[in-house]
Amino acid sequence: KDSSKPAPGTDGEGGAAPSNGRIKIAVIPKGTTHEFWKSVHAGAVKASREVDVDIVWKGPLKEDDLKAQVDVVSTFVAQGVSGIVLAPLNDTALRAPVKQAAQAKIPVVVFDSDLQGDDHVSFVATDNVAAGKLAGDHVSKLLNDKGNVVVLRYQEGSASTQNREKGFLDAVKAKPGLKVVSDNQYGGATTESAFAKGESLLLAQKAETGAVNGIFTPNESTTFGMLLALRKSNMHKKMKFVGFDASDKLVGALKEGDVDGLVVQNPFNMGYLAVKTMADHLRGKKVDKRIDTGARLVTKDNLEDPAVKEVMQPDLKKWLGE
Amino acid sequence: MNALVVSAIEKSFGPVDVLRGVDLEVHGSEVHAVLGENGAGKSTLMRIVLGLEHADRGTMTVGGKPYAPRNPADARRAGVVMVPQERTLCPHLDVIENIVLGIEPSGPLGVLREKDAVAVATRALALVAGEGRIPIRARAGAMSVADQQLVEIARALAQGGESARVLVLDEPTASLGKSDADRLFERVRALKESGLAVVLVTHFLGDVRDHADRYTVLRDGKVQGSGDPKTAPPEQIVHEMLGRELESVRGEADAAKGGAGYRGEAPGGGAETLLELRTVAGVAKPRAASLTLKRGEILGIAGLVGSGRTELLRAILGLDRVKSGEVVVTAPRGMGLLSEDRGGEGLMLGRSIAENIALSPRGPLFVNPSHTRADGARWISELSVRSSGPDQRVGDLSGGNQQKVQIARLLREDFDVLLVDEPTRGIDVASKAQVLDLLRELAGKGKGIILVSSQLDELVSTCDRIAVLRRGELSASRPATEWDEEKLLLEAAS
Amino acid sequence: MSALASLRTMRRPAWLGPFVALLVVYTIFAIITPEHSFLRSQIFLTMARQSVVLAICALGMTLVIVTGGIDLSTGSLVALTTVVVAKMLKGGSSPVVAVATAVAVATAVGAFVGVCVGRFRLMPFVVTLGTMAVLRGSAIGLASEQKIDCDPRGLDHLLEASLSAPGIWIALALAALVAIVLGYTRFGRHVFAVGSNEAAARLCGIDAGRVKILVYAISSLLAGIAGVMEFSTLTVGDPTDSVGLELDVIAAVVIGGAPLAGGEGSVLGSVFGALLIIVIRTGAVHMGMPSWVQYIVTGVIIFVAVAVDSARRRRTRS
Amino acid sequence: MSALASLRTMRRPAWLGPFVALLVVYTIFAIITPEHSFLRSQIFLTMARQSVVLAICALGMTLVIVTGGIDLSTGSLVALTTVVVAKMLKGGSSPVVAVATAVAVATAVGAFVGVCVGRFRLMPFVVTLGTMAVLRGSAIGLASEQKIDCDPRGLDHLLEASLSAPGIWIALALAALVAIVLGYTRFGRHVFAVGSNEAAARLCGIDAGRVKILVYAISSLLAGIAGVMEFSTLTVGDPTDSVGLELDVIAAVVIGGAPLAGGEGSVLGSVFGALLIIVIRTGAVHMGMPSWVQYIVTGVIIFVAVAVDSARRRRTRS
Ligand SMILES: Nc1ncnc2c1ncn2[C@@H]1O[C@H](COP(=O)(O)OP(=O)(O)OP(=O)(O)O)[C@@H](O)[C@H]1O
Ligand SMILES: Nc1ncnc2c1ncn2[C@@H]1O[C@H](COP(=O)(O)OP(=O)(O)OP(=O)(O)O)[C@@H](O)[C@H]1O
Ligand SMILES: [Mg+2]
Ligand SMILES: [Mg+2]
Repeated sequence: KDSSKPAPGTDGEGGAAPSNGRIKIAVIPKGTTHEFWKSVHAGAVKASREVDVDIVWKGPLKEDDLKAQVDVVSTFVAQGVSGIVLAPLNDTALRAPVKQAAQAKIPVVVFDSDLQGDDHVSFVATDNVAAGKLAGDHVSKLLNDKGNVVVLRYQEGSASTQNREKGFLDAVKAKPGLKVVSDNQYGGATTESAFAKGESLLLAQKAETGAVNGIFTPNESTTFGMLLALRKSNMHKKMKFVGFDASDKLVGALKEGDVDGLVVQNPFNMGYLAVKTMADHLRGKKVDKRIDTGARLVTKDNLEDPAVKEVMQPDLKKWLGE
Repeated sequence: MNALVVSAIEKSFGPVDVLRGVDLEVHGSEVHAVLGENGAGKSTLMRIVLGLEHADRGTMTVGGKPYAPRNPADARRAGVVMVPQERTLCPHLDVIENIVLGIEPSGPLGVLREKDAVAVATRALALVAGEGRIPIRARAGAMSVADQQLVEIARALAQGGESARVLVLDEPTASLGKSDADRLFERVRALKESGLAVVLVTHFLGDVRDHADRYTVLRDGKVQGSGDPKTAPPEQIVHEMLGRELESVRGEADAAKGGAGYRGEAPGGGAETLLELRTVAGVAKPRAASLTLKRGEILGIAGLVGSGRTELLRAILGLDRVKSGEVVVTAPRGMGLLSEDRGGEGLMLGRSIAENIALSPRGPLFVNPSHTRADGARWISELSVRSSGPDQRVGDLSGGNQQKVQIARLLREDFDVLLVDEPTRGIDVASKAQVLDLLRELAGKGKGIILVSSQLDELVSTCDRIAVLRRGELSASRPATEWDEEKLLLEAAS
Repeated sequence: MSALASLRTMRRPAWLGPFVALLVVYTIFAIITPEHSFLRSQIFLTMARQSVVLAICALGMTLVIVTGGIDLSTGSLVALTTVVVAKMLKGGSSPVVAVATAVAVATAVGAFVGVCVGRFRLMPFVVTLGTMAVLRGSAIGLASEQKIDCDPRGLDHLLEASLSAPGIWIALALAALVAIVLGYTRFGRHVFAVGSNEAAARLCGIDAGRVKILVYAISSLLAGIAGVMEFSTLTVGDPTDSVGLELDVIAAVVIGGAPLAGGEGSVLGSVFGALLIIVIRTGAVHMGMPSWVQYIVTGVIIFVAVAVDSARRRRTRS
Repeated sequence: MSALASLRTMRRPAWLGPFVALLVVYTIFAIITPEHSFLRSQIFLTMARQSVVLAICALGMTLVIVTGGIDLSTGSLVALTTVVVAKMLKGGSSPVVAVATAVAVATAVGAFVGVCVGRFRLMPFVVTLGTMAVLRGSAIGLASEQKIDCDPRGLDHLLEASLSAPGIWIALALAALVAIVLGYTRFGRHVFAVGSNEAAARLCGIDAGRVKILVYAISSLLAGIAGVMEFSTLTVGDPTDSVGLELDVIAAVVIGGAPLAGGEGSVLGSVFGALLIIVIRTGAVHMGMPSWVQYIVTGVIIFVAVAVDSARRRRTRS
């Protein structure tokens, strides 16, 4: 498979290509190896087939590397693609390259995280603060509004996860019975670093004595790392654990009851809508400035709902050809 | 029977033809001296014999069998071992570990047998250095050059073991004192009598006369002559080496007679004092050294190996810490040191001749590489450094030519006081005479020179005054006319 | 007199410095953590478990650094190993086959690096810099840019914070083995000789190229085993795992008293170095220090450990 | 005859290898990209812009590596500089004051490292490993674990993909300056001498400690300037920026023909090394290669560049 080639099935069909060649859209995620981005990719491919455009999928070389992303954007601008769909790693730093794109008459649709300024055409994303609040309310409910809560943050300076952390903390702090005993530790970019941090954090907070009642983690790698830490130290099921994002392992853990809830976004839809919006714009249709893709809380109980199922297990194979 | 036969060996490094068809036959039970100017190709030939380099053409046999070593391990299996010219010990390993390197006695799975190693190594050490002369657990890197040299000879003997046929010694006595050298030659005689063939590369014609059975002279990569050193007159050997007469310069041959030695023009009491030491003591050595050095004089320092001569020079220059006493420098143009360890701290082996000569803490802020190169070329011709030009890497020069580069650097700096440590170590007779004359000439121009040398004849013939260093204590200096070699040796060893 | 002299020339063991540093840092943390909770045995076991990957990698890196080399590909190799194990398990292989294959792949990579360094005399820093990129790319490609999810089939029990988990004992056994090889065999002696003065080693008939090939192969084999341990922890094959691990490993070895110039080093020192790094890391989380303070503390302690060690050396020498 | 001999013995300039590698790689990309779009001038300018930070850091690293040292703190220092600039701008300072302060801070850090390496003779690898952690922590702490958002007040125009942006010219001027310092001044001589044989340099009366202090200070000053350029690109102060940049920088210098053992190196070579890395990176994006292919290509090219260079060297010598 080769995810970077123009999406299969787009060649030779239809004659809708504009006179100056086919529409080519660069899609730039924040990284490529999290399952979240896989789903986005699948959604983008689906849209590209539906609206008959070519897409190039290209993340920064290193996961979550701001400078690398700036460079990727400017390289596409220099190359002269038809449009750019971007999940900015920072709401300010990508302003300059996006402005550059605008000057070169290359429209930009921003998705996943917001970007300041108004050089972009549309913003397609989840409301992260609200999503974090969803997790906070669920933890409060599970703990009956009292107990000690721990947050293992993701990474310094990452806006979307910081919004989720903020939403969670706002919700929890609204309940006087809930106490946040640690919220200054960062799990870092990989599962392994999140795991080591989580393990040490649990020990430091004497979680095995029941001193911790609730845990929140704001993305897939921290959630999985924390899950491993809980399992390895035999503390799973002893406290309420709500994470963010989904993967096979996390869904499995949800079924087993090791995780009590996952806030999931709809990455497939996000990728789909972002590319579709861009294509619409390029073809002269009017598009909305803000498009919400929604987030929902998944628990053991609603796991089998068809709506949830579709969000949780989009058919990646069909779109990515794996 | 011929132990080692080398025929028609050719070797070039890039454009430089180093060996141009060399033939050499070494019999069992003989000491065969290989002589020649610096850069004649002696070391290169020996490295080929040991499998460290590979000849472009030519063949060799050992004990009658064809011999083409790919590496030193092959050579050792054929019974050929060598003490190379440059120091090659592992500085982090101790004496024992260095001696048994590559032949470590070991049991199953390569587990070391420490006791056997100690036995093998101490036996070899005792042969070259006598019992207890060298601490067997000292790290090689922390030992003096002389001690390292002895360890290396011991290593060659140990490596050869019982099956050794050929022992190559490339300038083994260049950094040894007289007693160590004597013991070494005693050893060499015993080995020879037991049937070994010894190839001795040296610049000491006296040693050749006393200890070698035959000699072969190399010049410009070709054999120029051979014979019996006991009957061949030294003038003839020198002529074969140089291709010209050694007239104006004093060779080793007549320097020993004290013939052209410089005498009696020591500067008067009125000459300007350049340097004064007042009971200077270093961390270990020297312990109490006082001396004065005046413009235009050469002060010789004699002493046995390990007496602290090098430390004294380093203390004067401020390279080692001075614990007590005072070094008063009144020389307006400062002091420079010629190191005895040219590879270790004397030269930048990886850089060009010109850059080495130009190395200086002073000078204009901006430098011009082409001037540097021109300057280098001038010094190369001035001191007749055998090289392919000022851009050649110093590491690719022969030992003697490296020494000349080091001297050129000092001369270029135009210091008032020169501290020279073993300036003639490893250089050929002609260059040696040239260097000593140069020192004399510099003194004549008003420099002050402190000359450290293990060659007592050199001291007697070159210096104005000589002081003796004995276990860190410096005697008062006396005019050179009052010394001769025996007196110096007696004083140093007493 | 001679006894005294021999005492003075006796070499101070190289691991003493890092050992003292470890003790001091541990004691400080034990004192300042609230209720001395740092002394709990569970903490101890957790730190032991966390050290396993770092320490096993440090064993191999010690050999490499003693020869005067360096290996920047360790982190990528560990990640690749987790991917290979996961991929094989997912493909239905038995855990034994999966582990054996992954370790064999790692060893082959090391042998390749060794040939480049030992036979073709390429600079180890550059060779392994290139290898690092190639291995990272291979891991990501092999895993199709994703974590590989699979049933760990018991491999997850290899390494746990418990005395009964084999991982910690395997690490100890490997450390003992490498220490014996380095200190008491001909091969070990040759490793030191090559690092100390390669020309001298060659002159004595040692095949320096062969020594290096073996050293890099062993080092990568150990990294492969560390990768299996990492998989045991993660239970997934993670191609983005262990980015920058090599710097921690090198830091451990250097703190352990092995200069990068080669010729010196001790297995015990490196193990203490690895433990020191983990103690600092765990202690910092334990104290609830913000992450930026953790960075600073780690940096300062690396610094102080080496400064003190260097001061001690200088004192001993003069 | 003598002219011919001198031609043959004339040393091949060290930058020739990386230059040829750069040409070859560029040509390959130009040929295989669809519609040869790699030849567009805009791409050229974009690559020039992207190279600026790497190249400026490589200038300083060249000095450090020529002295036989290494500096692992470059990435952290660049990140810290962006944070300092952003913080000062946010606090209301003028751009000139902000830049001056940030560069001064960087230089001071370098001088400190230089004192540790030059005066206290600590190993540069370890000193800068510690510094790397401390600086990263300081950057995160200073930025309160956030990216610092501020009005760039024109600093964002410093570096753009246009011929009128001063950034590219500043980089070129700095390269020329450092090349002159290294090749045509007494200080440059001393830098080579210290790296080639420190004992010899000391013996000649060169204050090797002072040379190193200056070298690390200059190198960090340049990293500071690179950090300002990075800020100009990012327009925010990012404490997590440039993780691992130092490895790219070292790779550039080593590809540029400077062995880590010191004593050799050329500014031009390092600049070509930096350009090569950027061309590979841009070309890969251009070709739409997935990131794992990009990793592998980068690794292989590092590898080939150095293997070819080494083969050439060996041929020249014999
Ligand atoms: N690796 C090399 N590359 C280039 N030239 C070399 C190399 N090794 C030796 N040479 C050259 O070969 C010539 C012979 O050197 P060699 O060391 O054999 O001389 P030598 O007779 O031992 O001199 P000395 O008495 O000074 O030790 C010298 O001119 C030297 O510059
Ligand atoms: N770094 C060192 N550590 C310990 N001992 C040393 C060190 N350097 C030298 N020595 C010892 O100090 C003694 C004096 O050595 P030094 O080389 O100064 O003697 P020397 O009189 O100059 O003789 P030569 O120059 O002929 O070797 C030697 O016996 C040596 O063992
Ligand atoms: Mg020689
Ligand atoms: Mg001496």
